[in-house]
Amino acid sequence: MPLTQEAVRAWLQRCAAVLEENRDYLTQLDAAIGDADHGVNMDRGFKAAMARLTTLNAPDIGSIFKTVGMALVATVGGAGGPLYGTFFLQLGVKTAGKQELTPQDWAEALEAAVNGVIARGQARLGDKTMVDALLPALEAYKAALQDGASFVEALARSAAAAEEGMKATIPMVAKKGRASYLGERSAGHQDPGATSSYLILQAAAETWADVS
Amino acid sequence: MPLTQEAVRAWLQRCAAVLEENRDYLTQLDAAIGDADHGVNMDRGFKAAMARLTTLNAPDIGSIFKTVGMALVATVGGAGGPLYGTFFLQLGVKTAGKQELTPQDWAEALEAAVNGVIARGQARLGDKTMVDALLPALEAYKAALQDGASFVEALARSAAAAEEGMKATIPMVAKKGRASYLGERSAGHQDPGATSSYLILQAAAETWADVS
Amino acid sequence: MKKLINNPLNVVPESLEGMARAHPGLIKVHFDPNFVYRADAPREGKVAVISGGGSGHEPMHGGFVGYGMLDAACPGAVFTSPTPDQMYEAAKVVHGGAGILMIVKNYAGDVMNFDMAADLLRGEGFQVESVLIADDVAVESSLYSQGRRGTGTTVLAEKILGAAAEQGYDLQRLAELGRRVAENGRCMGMALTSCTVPHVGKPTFELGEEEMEIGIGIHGEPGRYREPLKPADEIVERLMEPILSDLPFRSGDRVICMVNSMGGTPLIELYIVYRKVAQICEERGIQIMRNLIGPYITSLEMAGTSITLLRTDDEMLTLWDHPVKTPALRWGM
Amino acid sequence: MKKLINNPLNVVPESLEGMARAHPGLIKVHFDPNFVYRADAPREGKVAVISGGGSGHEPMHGGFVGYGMLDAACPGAVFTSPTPDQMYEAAKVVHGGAGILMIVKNYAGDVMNFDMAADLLRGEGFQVESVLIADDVAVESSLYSQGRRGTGTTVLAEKILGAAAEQGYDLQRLAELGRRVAENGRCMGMALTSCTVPHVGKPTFELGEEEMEIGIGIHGEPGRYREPLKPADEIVERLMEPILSDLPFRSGDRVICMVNSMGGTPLIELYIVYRKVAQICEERGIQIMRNLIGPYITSLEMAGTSITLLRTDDEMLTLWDHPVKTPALRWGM
Ligand SMILES: Nc1ncnc2c1ncn2[C@@H]1O[C@H](COP(=O)(O)OP(=O)(O)O)[C@@H](O)[C@H]1O
Ligand SMILES: Nc1ncnc2c1ncn2[C@@H]1O[C@H](COP(=O)(O)OP(=O)(O)O)[C@@H](O)[C@H]1O
Ligand SMILES: [Mg+2]
Ligand SMILES: [Mg+2]
Ligand SMILES: [Mg+2]
Ligand SMILES: [Mg+2]
Repeated sequence: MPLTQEAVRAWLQRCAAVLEENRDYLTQLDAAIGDADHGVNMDRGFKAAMARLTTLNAPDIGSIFKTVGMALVATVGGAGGPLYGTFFLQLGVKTAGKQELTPQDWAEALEAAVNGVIARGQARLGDKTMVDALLPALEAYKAALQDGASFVEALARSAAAAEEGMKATIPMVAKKGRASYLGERSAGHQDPGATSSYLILQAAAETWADVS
Repeated sequence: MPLTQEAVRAWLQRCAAVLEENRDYLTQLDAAIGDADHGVNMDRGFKAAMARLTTLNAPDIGSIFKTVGMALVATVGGAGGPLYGTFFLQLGVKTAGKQELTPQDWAEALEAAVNGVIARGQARLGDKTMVDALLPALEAYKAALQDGASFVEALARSAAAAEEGMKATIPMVAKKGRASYLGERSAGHQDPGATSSYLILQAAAETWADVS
Repeated sequence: MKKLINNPLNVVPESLEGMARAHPGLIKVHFDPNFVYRADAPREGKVAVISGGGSGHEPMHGGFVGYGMLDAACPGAVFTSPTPDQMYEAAKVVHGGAGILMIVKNYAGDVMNFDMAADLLRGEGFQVESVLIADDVAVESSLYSQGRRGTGTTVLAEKILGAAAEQGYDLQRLAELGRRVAENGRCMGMALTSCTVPHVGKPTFELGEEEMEIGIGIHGEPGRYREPLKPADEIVERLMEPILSDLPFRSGDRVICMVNSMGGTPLIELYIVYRKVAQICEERGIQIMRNLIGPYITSLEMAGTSITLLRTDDEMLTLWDHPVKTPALRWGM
Repeated sequence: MKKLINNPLNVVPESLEGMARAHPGLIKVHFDPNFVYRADAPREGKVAVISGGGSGHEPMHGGFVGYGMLDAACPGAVFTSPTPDQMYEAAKVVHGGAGILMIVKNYAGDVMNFDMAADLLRGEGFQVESVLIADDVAVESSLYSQGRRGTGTTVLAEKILGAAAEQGYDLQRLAELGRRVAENGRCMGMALTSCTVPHVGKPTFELGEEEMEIGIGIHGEPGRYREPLKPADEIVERLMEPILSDLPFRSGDRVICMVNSMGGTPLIELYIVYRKVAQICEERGIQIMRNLIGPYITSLEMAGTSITLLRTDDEMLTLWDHPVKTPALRWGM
């Protein structure tokens, strides 16, 4: 069973809830190697996005994602705003006109979203950013589909890869973003953006666990 | 045996030592109801005075006191500077031309000094200032001489009266000086200026304990 | 104690040396006795305006030396009034033949030391007048006490009197104007934290994480009362009420308003304070004609604020707008 | 957390409201999206100079809006880059037909948000150039990293570029000058205490009573290393050495020097810092032609300082001296 508008909204709702729950956690991670605002920013952004969605009579799934992307761009600020804004705007581009998403649709949308983040931020794997969670998650998802895994299974593997990628940022020395100013001192801390990326993908796996 | 130049210098030396020892104590008293500088100021002033005395070839006792008074005026600052400056300048006026001080000389000099402080600062008994130590000390000294007490005994009674006067400042509500801005909140604290006055007069009683 | 200093005993001279190096075109610094004076002193025919007080209140007073404000400032040790020889020597250097106006804050020490200097100067034939600032409404005023402390109005008085002297006011007229400024200014301050006097090395008073001190002076003196920390708007109400009711300020009054940082409170907070001050004035029909917002009369690194209102008239406002060029206050040139 | 604020979430809008009330003749404030702009905008025929960044650095940037400096400033949440719609709307309001120069500090967030705004504006036919400030020598520069943070040089660049725009420089010439300023400025900072982000409510980092953090940014980011507290003169040496050796500055160079308070460090200490900076420059034959000493680019109430040196030439110095009239910087008018 493909994803409906309702399922998409349920995911975004869950993202908002999870980011609210983890607001202080993300902020603490950011305090260690950044500027202590990532949790507050993401929470503010997703609350604003949810407010806009409430009144949105969406013609398609693409416009839901686009609305979220625009809201994040205009309310998150910092690095997270343009990056997650781009992520959701790209999801929106790929899902424009669609009323449902197949597992393959999701692969394409996720690919565009992750590539958008990379294009916007110029980070590579190993730079200790959200890309270290997003890119492995994308690869794992695609590989799972290729292996013939179910949608649910593919989402779960994708979230697990994001988690692994997130943890892998701990020993890394940051090359991009605010943590890079710390040089060697950035090692030993988990990247906040990789963490929020994991939370978002994990939310997808959980929300859509009963889709297939 | 009257006081010689040497005895006068010994007193001043002891004042300097005692004020150094009590620097932090006086400063703490001042911190409670003032601005935390009385000890530091007095210590700086007496050190400067001693430095000037070292090179002073004094023609008389008056010029020793005058030198100390000028040094205090120019280095203590705050309320303490003009008040103790005046105190020693007035001692100097009354002892000008003298090589020795009799008990009666000291009575006259102390009276001029205390009156000088009162004239400069306009404080009355009970205003919670150094006057609350100085004036009782003066009265006790004069009364002791009238009672036929020895010089040493009179000095001791004078110091004891200063101590009592100092302690009596504790419950008082300040009417003059920085502590007065606190209103009722100044009660319950011993006045720093009354304390330094007691230390100075106590130093006299101790230094001159073997005079007679 | 965490400060950017070397030896605690050298704070004042080293800071003065830094000032001298920073502003050679505006001011000079004389050491031993210490005073800051206009680089172009003496100004012939102009009343010399001098002030001074303990150090630790920077930019006051040295930062206000220059065209249109002070001719000289005498800094004492930290929080300790300067000594008479400082004012005496400074006055002799900046005197331009038209007399000397001393702006004195009402502290026993300042008053006595300035008095002694004035006596010395008068004894040598100088004309000396002084203006006493006693504007702190946190202190109950009474005939039988020291009276009120001099705080924020001092800054406004130095600006206005400096401009008047520049415009050629003679000593008498200047002193009268000064008294008018002093009578029309009211100030009250509060602290979120204590300050630490360098040579003492620990905070002058202790405030809990949830406490504040209302009605403090500018020397780390404890205030009138201590109470639980409140939102900024309530704190402003607590400071404004005694200020407004004391003069009292009335609808139609035109004021200069200063929202001052005690040293450690940043501008982002001062504007939140100013917002409420402006709202209150608006409600009461009091017009804020000019304002100053920033650290002007500080207590070392203390966090907190003071609010000063000065009731003005056309003359004071014109003088306020007169050009000024000092290290800390500059406009019109 | 001890601050003069009301609701931590309203710090930025309430502070902006205070600014608007305080300086109606100089600036206006637009809310939602938030930006501060010149009261007399748009200036026909002048390049519009706009900047922005997270709040918490006051007076930067809003305090630098006015004649001879910025046309608009876009404040984000505390320590959070502003969003593209702020720059987009601000640019449309202040645009005078001669293009838009954006002064951007090199933080991933600032760069991306300003880029998005520039894309939007270019898409509507506006000419947009931007100048990137990346002057913080505490950060090792590398082709493979984000590069350096933008810190103190931003203030100097805003003054110089604002003056040049006022004098009629066209967009290309202005952008070239801007890059020259950016290339010739170096800065390094240190903290004695952390700051507390209002909505976080506790210090961003913890420093012991005897510790300091060297090489901090302006967002409460931890620095390059932590070490025992030292006397001011040694701290200045630790900041000056990397600054001087990086460009490198040489004997004969003429510089503008800023000694900046991180927010909680008072002027009396800044002058002690400046004293040593001036001594070091003197020893090396580097001439400090102009200076700024005070809180200009802060990290909320953090105690600490940053030192900025900008190697200048006649053109930059002339532009520096050009009149400026903003809430926080004013001379010549
Ligand atoms: N150039 C970049 N590319 C990808 N991700 C980045 C980049 N720069 C920063 N990030 C991510 O953004 C996160 C920080 O986001 P946030 O705290 O919202 O922004 P800021 O650093 O501006 O305060 C980092 O943990 C990192 O994962
Ligand atoms: N008007 C006055 N007359 C007499 N003594 C005074 C007067 N004002 C202050 N004092 C004394 O001075 C003491 C404080 O001295 P000090 O701390 O040196 O000066 P300041 O108050 O200026 O810091 C007070 O404790 C008080 O005894
Ligand atoms: Mg962050
Ligand atoms: Mg004292
Ligand atoms: Mg004192
Ligand atoms: Mg941020």
